[in-house]
Amino acid sequence: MTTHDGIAKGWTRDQMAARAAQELQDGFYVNLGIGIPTLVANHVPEGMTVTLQSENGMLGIGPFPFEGEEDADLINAGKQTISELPHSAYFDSAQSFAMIRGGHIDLTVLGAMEISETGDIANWMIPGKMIKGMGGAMDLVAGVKKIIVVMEHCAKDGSPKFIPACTLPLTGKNVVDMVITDLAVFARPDHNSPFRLIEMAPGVTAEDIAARTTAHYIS
Amino acid sequence: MTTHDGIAKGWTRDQMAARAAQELQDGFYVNLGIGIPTLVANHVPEGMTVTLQSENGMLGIGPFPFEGEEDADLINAGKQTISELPHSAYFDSAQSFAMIRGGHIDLTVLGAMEISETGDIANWMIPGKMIKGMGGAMDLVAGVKKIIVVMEHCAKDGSPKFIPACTLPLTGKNVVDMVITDLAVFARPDHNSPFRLIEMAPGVTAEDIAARTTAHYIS
Amino acid sequence: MSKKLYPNATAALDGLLKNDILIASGGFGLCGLPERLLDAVRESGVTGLTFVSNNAGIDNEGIGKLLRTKQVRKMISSYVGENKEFERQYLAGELEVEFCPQGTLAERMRAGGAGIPGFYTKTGVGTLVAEGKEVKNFDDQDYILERGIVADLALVKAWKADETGNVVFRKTARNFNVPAATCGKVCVVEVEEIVPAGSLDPDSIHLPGVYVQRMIVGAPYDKKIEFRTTRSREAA
Amino acid sequence: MSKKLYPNATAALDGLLKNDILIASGGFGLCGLPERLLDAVRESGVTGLTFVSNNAGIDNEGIGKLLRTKQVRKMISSYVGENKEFERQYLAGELEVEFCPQGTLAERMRAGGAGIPGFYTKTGVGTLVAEGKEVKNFDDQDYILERGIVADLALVKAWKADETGNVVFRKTARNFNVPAATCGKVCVVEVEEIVPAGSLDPDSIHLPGVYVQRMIVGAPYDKKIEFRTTRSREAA
Repeated sequence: MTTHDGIAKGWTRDQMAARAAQELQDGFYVNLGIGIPTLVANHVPEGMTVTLQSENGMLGIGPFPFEGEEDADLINAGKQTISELPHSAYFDSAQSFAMIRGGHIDLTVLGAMEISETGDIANWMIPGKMIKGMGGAMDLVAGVKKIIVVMEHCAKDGSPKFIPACTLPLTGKNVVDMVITDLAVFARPDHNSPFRLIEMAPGVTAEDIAARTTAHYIS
Repeated sequence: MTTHDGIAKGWTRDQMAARAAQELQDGFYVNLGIGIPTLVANHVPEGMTVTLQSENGMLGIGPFPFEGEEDADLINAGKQTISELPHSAYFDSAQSFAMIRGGHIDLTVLGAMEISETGDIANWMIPGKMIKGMGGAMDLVAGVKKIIVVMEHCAKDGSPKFIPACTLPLTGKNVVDMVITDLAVFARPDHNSPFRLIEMAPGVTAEDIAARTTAHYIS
Repeated sequence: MSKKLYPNATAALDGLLKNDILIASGGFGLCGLPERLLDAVRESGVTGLTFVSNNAGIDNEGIGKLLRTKQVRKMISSYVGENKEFERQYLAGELEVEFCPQGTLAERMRAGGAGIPGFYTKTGVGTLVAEGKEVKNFDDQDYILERGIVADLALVKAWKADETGNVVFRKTARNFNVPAATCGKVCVVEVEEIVPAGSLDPDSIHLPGVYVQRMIVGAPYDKKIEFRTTRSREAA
Repeated sequence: MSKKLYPNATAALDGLLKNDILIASGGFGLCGLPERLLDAVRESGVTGLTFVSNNAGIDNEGIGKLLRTKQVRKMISSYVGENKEFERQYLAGELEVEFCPQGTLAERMRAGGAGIPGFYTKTGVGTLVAEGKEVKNFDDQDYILERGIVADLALVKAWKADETGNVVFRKTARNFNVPAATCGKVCVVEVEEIVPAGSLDPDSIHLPGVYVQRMIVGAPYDKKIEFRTTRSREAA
């Protein structure tokens, strides 16, 4: 779908979400960010139980409500109306982030503007532009056990987003475990190790990735 | 009742509790220690609403249960069976002490082994004797808005308990607001002021107090 | 009837509002927002307010209304999107903003209410949020010191309260209302319904009465939804 | 049926017990004590244990049983009265004890579970408890630094759980069970009853399922009372 100067192929947004969903395990408690990460919920493998956390105070996010059943008291962190499930539980914001900060959430999937080769992430502010705030992103990247970033491989102007060092203000330092782009997947086993290129979208070559990535990684 | 070498009179335990109860105000949330402080609950003035907190996780302590209605899941901080009231609320120990430490409890009444003239209190250990622990006493004296101590004026050997400086390990430093003994009441308006002798039991003279008190106080 | 219950929001705030005070407000977006109380703050005309609140309302809702009337000097928030007047004042330097990560913000309120003046967290280490803050190493990892917040006044929206001030919230409208309530020197709660003592399960009280000094019934509420997302019945 | 449910306490602790680990236990006196799990720890024979628990049980109940078998190396507690074997071992220097104020203990567990390695409190300032601890002044008042506790294993007694591990407690049996549960790297809960998902009110869950890794049904319980105090009906 996406065309990166000459590469005809690449994963769609939905395929990127499906790839992130491969990291789910049965029994996981997961927090999904806004945008592509939200689509991960559609790809939970059959028979696997995954419980979604919403940082505004809920475990067990259900699907969007049926028309006419929207409840103003039941929203997700993106302020969208949602529904509850039989095993849902509500709690306050302090408890919600105690859960996140304390390492009780297994996995979070979120978007980013830049990722550095040492796992830094920038996704909350662009100097000179209106700052909206970091919301819960800094808490999530600091506290959740495994951090997966899903983003386009290059910015709209074609410049790489997986780079040696972030140029934008950080959301978290040395926190990212896996980067899934429309072209490739990079992962590292721990926060002292470099990222390794572990997968490429069909038709994408290692040279294509190298040409569009300034971060150092193991291939 | 009590005889302090030559003083025929003095308040009974129940009268001391009644005196402490005069410090209650309508709407107060109160934590009562074990022993004489517990008796304060019997002296809440008619028409006044006072809610008792139990640091093991309850607001709204009711009276002892009727025989046969004891519930092992419903005890006070002294591990005695109690009952609940229509406005009772239960919570966990972290929440209970958040309430205490955060200054949300208006008043606590507790016993002591020694009180210093600067409001230090010692009531949890005697060097050389088996230490049972401070329980919640250190949190209560550090966090509750007003601290009232109810104790015998002198120890069993006749030595004063309201003294210049505590000899026993402290429970709290400069925390006590009022001292009620079987002979007298001492109070201070704030923690920078000295204690003042404000009341004496019937038949007790200022000279009697002075002879049995080594703490400096204003008379 | 309840000694804590006031006839309306203005009465419930009587004597509590002054210029330049710090107010903690519950709510996440428009969900669980103490709208009656915020309206009464606006009508009181007090200015120079600092609000500690996860969001800053939207253009004509919540704290957004107080921004229009220029009663707010400073916001301590995690996210302030969706608010044009906010943006204008912020860019013009008329409004001071302290951005605080959402979890740190919730914990700072909870800490203030729990008598904890400071705590250490990993959140924000190595970012702009850490600037000027003490860094301490525990077990080979760096943490920053964040301060507890004690507010002069807490404004809270709840579902039901009993006459003695025991409070319950409904679904995700609980959010920041509990930490906000506990960090206020005085806490005023607006509820949808007051019920007799004994009507609420004592095992299920979200905010015990000790934290609640004053209450009003704010009903009827016309609760607003920021982003209405649904699925169609056919798809099910 | 529930993936978290185990047939008995021994099965639920399989693979989790090792010598010298740190175990957080809920309970206040005999109230809300995880007795089935503590019995299984005793039967496992592991030694050198450190227990963080408000109390140390009484002579033949709770952790008291593990003291008899000398499986406990250290207690972190606020109050250890009413236990002769404890007293003997403590005075003989066989048992290490760290006394911690009750509120500080509860907050240390809560903090450990909430990713907070340290916090400041007024409790214990100027006392033996402050010895060796960092003192910091905030707003003209001294506070001491206390450390969050993360336990290798948390043992919890609850009332009901649904199949997914959402848990509710009954009356004052909640006590230290919630902070203990949250501070465990692994948390095992014994309950009186497992109910189907959907049976518990989602607004009234005391411990959400994310904190619970394993469960057993420990019923029937013969709950013991430490001090039976009553009033007679005639007096009422």
